[in-house]
Amino acid sequence: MGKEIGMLVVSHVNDIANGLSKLLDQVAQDVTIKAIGGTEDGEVGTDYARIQEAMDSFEEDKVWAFYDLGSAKMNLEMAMESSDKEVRLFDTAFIESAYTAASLIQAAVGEDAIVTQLDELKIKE
Amino acid sequence: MGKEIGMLVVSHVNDIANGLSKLLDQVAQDVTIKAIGGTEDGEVGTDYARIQEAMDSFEEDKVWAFYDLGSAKMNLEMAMESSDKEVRLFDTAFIESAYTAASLIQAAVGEDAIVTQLDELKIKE
Amino acid sequence: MVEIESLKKWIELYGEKVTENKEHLNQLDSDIGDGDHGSNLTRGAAAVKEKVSESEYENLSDFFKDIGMTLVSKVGGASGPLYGSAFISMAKQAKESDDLAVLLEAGLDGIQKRGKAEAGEKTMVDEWIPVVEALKENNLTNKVIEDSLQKTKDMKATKGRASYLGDRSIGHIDPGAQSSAYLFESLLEAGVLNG
Amino acid sequence: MVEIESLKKWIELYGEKVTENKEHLNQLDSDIGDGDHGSNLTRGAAAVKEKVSESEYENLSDFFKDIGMTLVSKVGGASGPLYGSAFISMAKQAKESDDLAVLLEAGLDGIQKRGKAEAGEKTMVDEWIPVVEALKENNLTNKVIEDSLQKTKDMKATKGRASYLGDRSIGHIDPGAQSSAYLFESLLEAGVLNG
Ligand SMILES: Nc1ncnc2c1ncn2[C@@H]1O[C@H](COP(=O)(O)OP(=O)(O)O)[C@@H](O)[C@H]1O
Ligand SMILES: Nc1ncnc2c1ncn2[C@@H]1O[C@H](COP(=O)(O)OP(=O)(O)O)[C@@H](O)[C@H]1O
Ligand SMILES: [Mg+2]
Ligand SMILES: [Mg+2]
Ligand SMILES: [Mg+2]
Ligand SMILES: [Mg+2]
Repeated sequence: MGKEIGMLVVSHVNDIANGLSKLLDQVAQDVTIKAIGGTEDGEVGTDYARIQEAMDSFEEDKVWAFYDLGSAKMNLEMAMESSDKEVRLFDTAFIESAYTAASLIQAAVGEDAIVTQLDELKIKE
Repeated sequence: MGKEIGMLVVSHVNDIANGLSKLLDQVAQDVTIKAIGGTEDGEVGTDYARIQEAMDSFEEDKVWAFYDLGSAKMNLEMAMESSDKEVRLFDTAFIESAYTAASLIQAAVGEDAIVTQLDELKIKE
Repeated sequence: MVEIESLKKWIELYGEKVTENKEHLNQLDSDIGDGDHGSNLTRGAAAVKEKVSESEYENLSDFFKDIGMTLVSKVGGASGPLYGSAFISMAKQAKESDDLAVLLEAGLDGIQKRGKAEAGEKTMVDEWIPVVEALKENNLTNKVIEDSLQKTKDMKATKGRASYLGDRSIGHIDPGAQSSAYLFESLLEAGVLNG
Repeated sequence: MVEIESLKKWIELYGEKVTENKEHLNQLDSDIGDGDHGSNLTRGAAAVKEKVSESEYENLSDFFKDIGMTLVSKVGGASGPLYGSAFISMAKQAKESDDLAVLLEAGLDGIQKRGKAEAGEKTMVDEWIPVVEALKENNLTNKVIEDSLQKTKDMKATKGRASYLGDRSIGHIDPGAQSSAYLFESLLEAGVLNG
């Protein structure tokens, strides 16, 4: 059973992205979760090309995106501008909000209710 | 040049802990950062023994602790009860607040000023 | 007054129950958490069994302390520090009392001190509170244990991982309450109360 | 009106400058950021050089677009999407104008659209704004470039990584303003304005 919303988590570090995806998979087996971290050559940073590719490769039309630090957000926004997906970007505590979202999407809670709950975790402008 | 405050970051996943430590090292070369993640056998969870050991092994008297999810906090609190260190536990957005703290400790900003800034990232009870 | 031998039996039975019901506990936890409660406790029970079988205990306190420390170290989930704190707290209390109701009340205090959960938050505390009450009044029965367990079903979780689910946590039995029910069923079966 | 050949020269010189000054840019960034600005741009410059040398451009727009997309993909830090957006925005503008002031103003718009920084937030924007102003009035000089750069020193960062430092960001030149200064110095050196 798939879900309507897929999740894209973007970190500056590949290990953080992969680790987060491991944490989320545990509570959200049926949610498609794609994790992108670090630069092309494994350094700390973000990689537009892989973010773009991951975003476009979801089967789901709706993609919820989470990021750690600001420059990941800029890459996400660039990718959003040229993507067909309906992407929603969350300026929330990275790990905690991705965990909350994954649990609630898995539990088939309605979108609005999830967004309300995530709003409490907003910490970035 | 060492700093007065060491940092302990505890995650449910080993990769997240190691990845975070990589992110922090980049901005805080002179801050002692210890990262503990996952259970003894590499599963998702937390490992009291390693947390306790890491906490006690700081040269610094002051240790600032950051965690991802609640059960990591319980282990940290247990460890604090039997530790000689002056440990301060932050109920803040994990990655973002650890990053902020590392930058500011590195820049030798005063403790109170850092705590004030971290308070804005408080999202856990 | 309780005897160490019957307590050993108690802990042994508890370990067997969580191990046999590992998948059931995992299932309950996967409904409202991360699905590892059974695996966590099975790992803990195996470690406790090994630890306890290696040792001769001259007093209750050392026995409880070994159990508590082992659970803290091996369980890996929230239930590790929680059950661990229960037994460590019982170890302290055992220096002053060997009354089971008094001991388990200290255990409950340990859990609440660690996890800060009150009654009604859909945690193991909701199993412990009525059991401790019943023990004090000398009428702990399987019915008390089972009724308290079922009551967690309608509660909304406000502590632990299940609290992320908000209202969606309603309608499921709390896994930690279930494992605590096994703990207290084992207590009855081991005949600790007839001691 | 600008010629593609002189613009190629411009970008080549810029690439050389960031590469030569890689350690200086890293040092500026390590004072108030994560110390990679020089490495980021050097990587980007090498990729741009390769890309541009492989291609024949019939119009400005394609040239700018290739630079922008390459920077976005290769730089890895915030400066990637920022410089990238500048050149992509210039590529769009180049379809309508070949006036350098107009083009660079579009570039600045691209940066601000992407990064949301205004004047005075201690970013590359604080180098771009005065330079674009001067270009419009036909009096861009090395002094304009250098003065704007120095002014970032007393600013407090409120955007980007340096903003985490709050007041501690004061007293340091912004690395992105420094690399932008190289960009505009190269523009003068390449003689684009004498075309
Ligand atoms: N703060 C708390 N207070 C009391 N009990 C709690 C608390 N948090 C969690 N629990 C109990 O722990 C159980 C989950 O344990 P477990 O699955 O082993 O840990 P985790 O949630 O870390 O995976 C819950 O069902 C609940 O009974
Ligand atoms: N929101 C923003 N708007 C404009 N410029 C910015 C913004 N954020 C960062 N910058 C610029 O980017 C520079 C840092 O680039 P770089 O070191 O490559 O990225 P990162 O900070 O991701 O490591 C800063 O010195 C600043 O000039
Ligand atoms: Mg669990
Ligand atoms: Mg768990
Ligand atoms: Mg940088
Ligand atoms: Mg960087």
